[in-house]
Amino acid sequence: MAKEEKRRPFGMAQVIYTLLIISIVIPLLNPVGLPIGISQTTKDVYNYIENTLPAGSPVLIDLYYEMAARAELEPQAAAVVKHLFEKNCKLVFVSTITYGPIVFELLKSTAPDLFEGKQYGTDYVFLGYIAGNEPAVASLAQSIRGTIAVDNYGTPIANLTMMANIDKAEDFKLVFIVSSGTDTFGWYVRQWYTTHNVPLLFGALSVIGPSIKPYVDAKQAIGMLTGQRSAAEYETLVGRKGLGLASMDAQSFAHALILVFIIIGNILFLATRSKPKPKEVKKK
Amino acid sequence: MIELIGGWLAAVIIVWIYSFVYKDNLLYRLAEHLFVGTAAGYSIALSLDSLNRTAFGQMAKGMEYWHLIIPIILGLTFFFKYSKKYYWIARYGVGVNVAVGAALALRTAPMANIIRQINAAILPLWVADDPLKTFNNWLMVLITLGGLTYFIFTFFPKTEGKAGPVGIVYKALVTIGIYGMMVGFGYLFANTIMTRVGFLIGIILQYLQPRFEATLVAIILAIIAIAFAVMKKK
Amino acid sequence: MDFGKYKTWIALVIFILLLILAAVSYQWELKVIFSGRYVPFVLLLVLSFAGYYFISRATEGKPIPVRKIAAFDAIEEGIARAVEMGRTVHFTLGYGPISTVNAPQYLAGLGVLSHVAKLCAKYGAQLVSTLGVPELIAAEEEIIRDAYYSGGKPELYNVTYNVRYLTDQQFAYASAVQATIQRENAGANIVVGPFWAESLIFMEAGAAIDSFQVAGTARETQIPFFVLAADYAFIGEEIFAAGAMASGDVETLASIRGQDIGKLVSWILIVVGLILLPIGVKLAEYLVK
Amino acid sequence: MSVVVRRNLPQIIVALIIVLMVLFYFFYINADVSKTFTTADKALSDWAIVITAIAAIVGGIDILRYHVNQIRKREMRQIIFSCIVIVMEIIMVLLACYALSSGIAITTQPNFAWLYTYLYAPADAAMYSILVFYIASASYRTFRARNPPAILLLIVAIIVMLGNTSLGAMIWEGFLPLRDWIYNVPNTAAFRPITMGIGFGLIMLGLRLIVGKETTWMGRRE
Repeated sequence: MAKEEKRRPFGMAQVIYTLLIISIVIPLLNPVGLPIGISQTTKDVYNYIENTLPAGSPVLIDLYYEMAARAELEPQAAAVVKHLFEKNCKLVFVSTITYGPIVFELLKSTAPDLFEGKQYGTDYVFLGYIAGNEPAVASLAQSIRGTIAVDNYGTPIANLTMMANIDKAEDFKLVFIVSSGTDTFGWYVRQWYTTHNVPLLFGALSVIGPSIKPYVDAKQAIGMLTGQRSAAEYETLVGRKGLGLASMDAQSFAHALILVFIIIGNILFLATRSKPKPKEVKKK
Repeated sequence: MIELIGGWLAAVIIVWIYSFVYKDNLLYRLAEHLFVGTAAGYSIALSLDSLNRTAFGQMAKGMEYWHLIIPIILGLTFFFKYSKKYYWIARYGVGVNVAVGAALALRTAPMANIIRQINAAILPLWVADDPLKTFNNWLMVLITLGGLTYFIFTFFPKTEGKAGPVGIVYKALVTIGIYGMMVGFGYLFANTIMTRVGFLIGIILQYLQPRFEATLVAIILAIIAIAFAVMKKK
Repeated sequence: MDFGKYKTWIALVIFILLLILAAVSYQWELKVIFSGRYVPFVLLLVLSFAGYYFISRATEGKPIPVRKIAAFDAIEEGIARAVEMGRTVHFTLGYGPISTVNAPQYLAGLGVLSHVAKLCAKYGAQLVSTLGVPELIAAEEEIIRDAYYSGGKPELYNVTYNVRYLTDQQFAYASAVQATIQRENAGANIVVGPFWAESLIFMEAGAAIDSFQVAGTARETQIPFFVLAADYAFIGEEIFAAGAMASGDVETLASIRGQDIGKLVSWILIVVGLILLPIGVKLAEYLVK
Repeated sequence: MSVVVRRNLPQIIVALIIVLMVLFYFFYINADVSKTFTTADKALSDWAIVITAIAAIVGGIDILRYHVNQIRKREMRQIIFSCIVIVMEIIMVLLACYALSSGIAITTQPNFAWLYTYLYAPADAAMYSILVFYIASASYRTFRARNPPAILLLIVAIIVMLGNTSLGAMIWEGFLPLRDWIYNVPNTAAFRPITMGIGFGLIMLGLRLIVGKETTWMGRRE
């Protein structure tokens, strides 16, 4: 067995990590404000909420993302919530994953301006965490009062004024699913759209977007926001500078660095592959 | 005051977890185990919260919810998994849970995952005054059919040697399927970078930058721990 | 038990009766079945019966052929190359509890391991199999022992060397596997199972020592990394077909065949829909009747 | 206890529940029959909500048992870390029970909220974002265009990376619409068979549960 220990020099990977951190910290400290266009997919979502969604309509929002995903999904949620509140929609927040209560409190603390002038119980409610995954989503679709007795803060559902005529899927005009997972979207497509025909809006991580695009293309959802890029675009459309826009410069610098790594790595690879590897021949 | 301590704790924990990429060290292990313990406790707490608001809360509302006694008993059967003799009792609780989940998905999948996708794949292959639309539709149909052909494992024509016309069409479709999927995975790869870089940016903006002094202290301690780990290794 | 033969007939009778019920209800608006749910109901019936037919026929031992899977055939090339250079072969199927939705991917990994172990016996290669799934330790030991003994290389089987349970914590597992790959100087690195962020650490470790890498997972988000980092990559569901074929798990192959029927039916429906469209017949409207 | 009660009865109950719930979904028959179907269907989903919650509690206890065993193994360094896990877990659960007993919502209990805001949330965020470092180093050392499919993957990835950020906008403003085209046409068609595959997988899993061929949920001991 080849004895010489072929250890990669200690510094190589660690140098790359440090370069990555630098490429992100510098633009964060002094933002350059590089221009970003608005893609059609985001405009379609904006136009649906602006023109098709009637004012004051009840909207369910499922916060299904863990804390790491806040960077991509919190700005999306904040921008859309701002837009919905401007049309004074009645927002019913819920979470079918344990992180829900954390990210809801963090959303309220990082974007307090959204909830100014909005009354808990008449403009928005938070139903809290409901275990069960797809069965929980199915039960909620049939009846909220039949599934849980109190909201996240212990208030009976009947005492929440806005919930008077909101109980089952048909009472909602839109369901906004903000999830860092993949299955959540499938649950709502099967239990809310297929079974009760309620329009869905997806808020997904960039990495998840491509694999749930078939649902959007088959009109099972009215549209989708994909990661920090869509968040930045939506923030521009609703005029609220948030984490999405603040991250775009750093994203560009980091992407440039990784692009350089990929290109150099592959050039070296093609160079070595064209001439035979002397090391290989010697060892045998 | 509480927020200050909290801010420091958050920044220190994050730096020590990141120190793992440089070298596995004691401070990383400390941060990781603090995380594992809190996470386990949190999931139990939230399960109690959910139980309180769904099972007990509903049963307090009236007799028509008393059927929820049954799932509580079924859930308690999970505890039998620890016993050598009565481990099989847990199968009743697990079984009901698995069955309900499977049934909800299996009965709606034909429409949601299959028929709606078939309908979306049936596109006009000739759009009179729109050559781009025609090209797009041809591309979508070919890649979808190619992908479907690629994922059929136990029905396939003879392709080695002298492949008949069916073999040639099959090979063409499979190739289109492969390269179509490579476009999809290329998009997925680029978006993975967007997401993962976004996570790091979010952490720097929300936790490390506001508590810059704590971050510096944590970095220094991490460097010491890494040096200690490297020396111990020699 | 000849009762088995009747079971398929009974299933066929139930299947036909339900089809007739659906047709009658649809024709005379009897409302037996929800409107808009006829076609899914029929599709579910067809797939269930096809799956049931193949599963019950599977036990009669009729082999189910599986198409050529490039990544699966490349494993032999990788192991032969590793032995030629006097290097070991490394395999891993991931970490984590088995009782989750990812259980089928762990079992596919076990299937590929049985193939790898048989090839290691054939070429006389030293196999190092790392894992982070406590429930599968016994199964791995059994697979590797059987492979080496039936391959006539009992001296190569040493349980503490061949099977290494590291830990079920994600990153501790990843760094332990990285150290193992580099310390054992693995000439071939085969990685098949459910993977998350840690998969890149395995790929980097293998690439750093120019080992021949074959990787596969059904978790889509990891597939691009495997395509770019490994010499050959399984794509999505391929690991299930490869695992079942390698371990001779006829029942899984039968249910894969049932799913293939579904894909064939969809394929035909799309093509029929495409043909009918220009002559003014919208198949899509009939499917949601 | 006979094998019927140990193995067959649970499998029969599973098969029965699946067949019943499929029946509830597809069959209307008449108004009040359909009404009883939906109430029974809703009850079963509510049962799953309760059972999943209790199962998660058992999961938490498994972690406690694992670390108690680690302590019993007497390996000095591991004992400290296992003690940390046990202490943190018990603190969180005690706070939750205290909140429940004093009748306020668990997530609003001040100390509980402090722990998850400043310890659990940042730690979870850091753990999930470690991958970015490995992507960066792999971009240089491991991601290679080894074969034609990988070449196409890399070319598309580079186009989309440019389209996703301002880099593209600076070089050529066509990158964004090109990225949208890739997203709407080839990417959608590429993932359609995979989405359908999920559907077929769910159906076959359900069938195997009904005929009793799927047994991983029963645990391995016989």
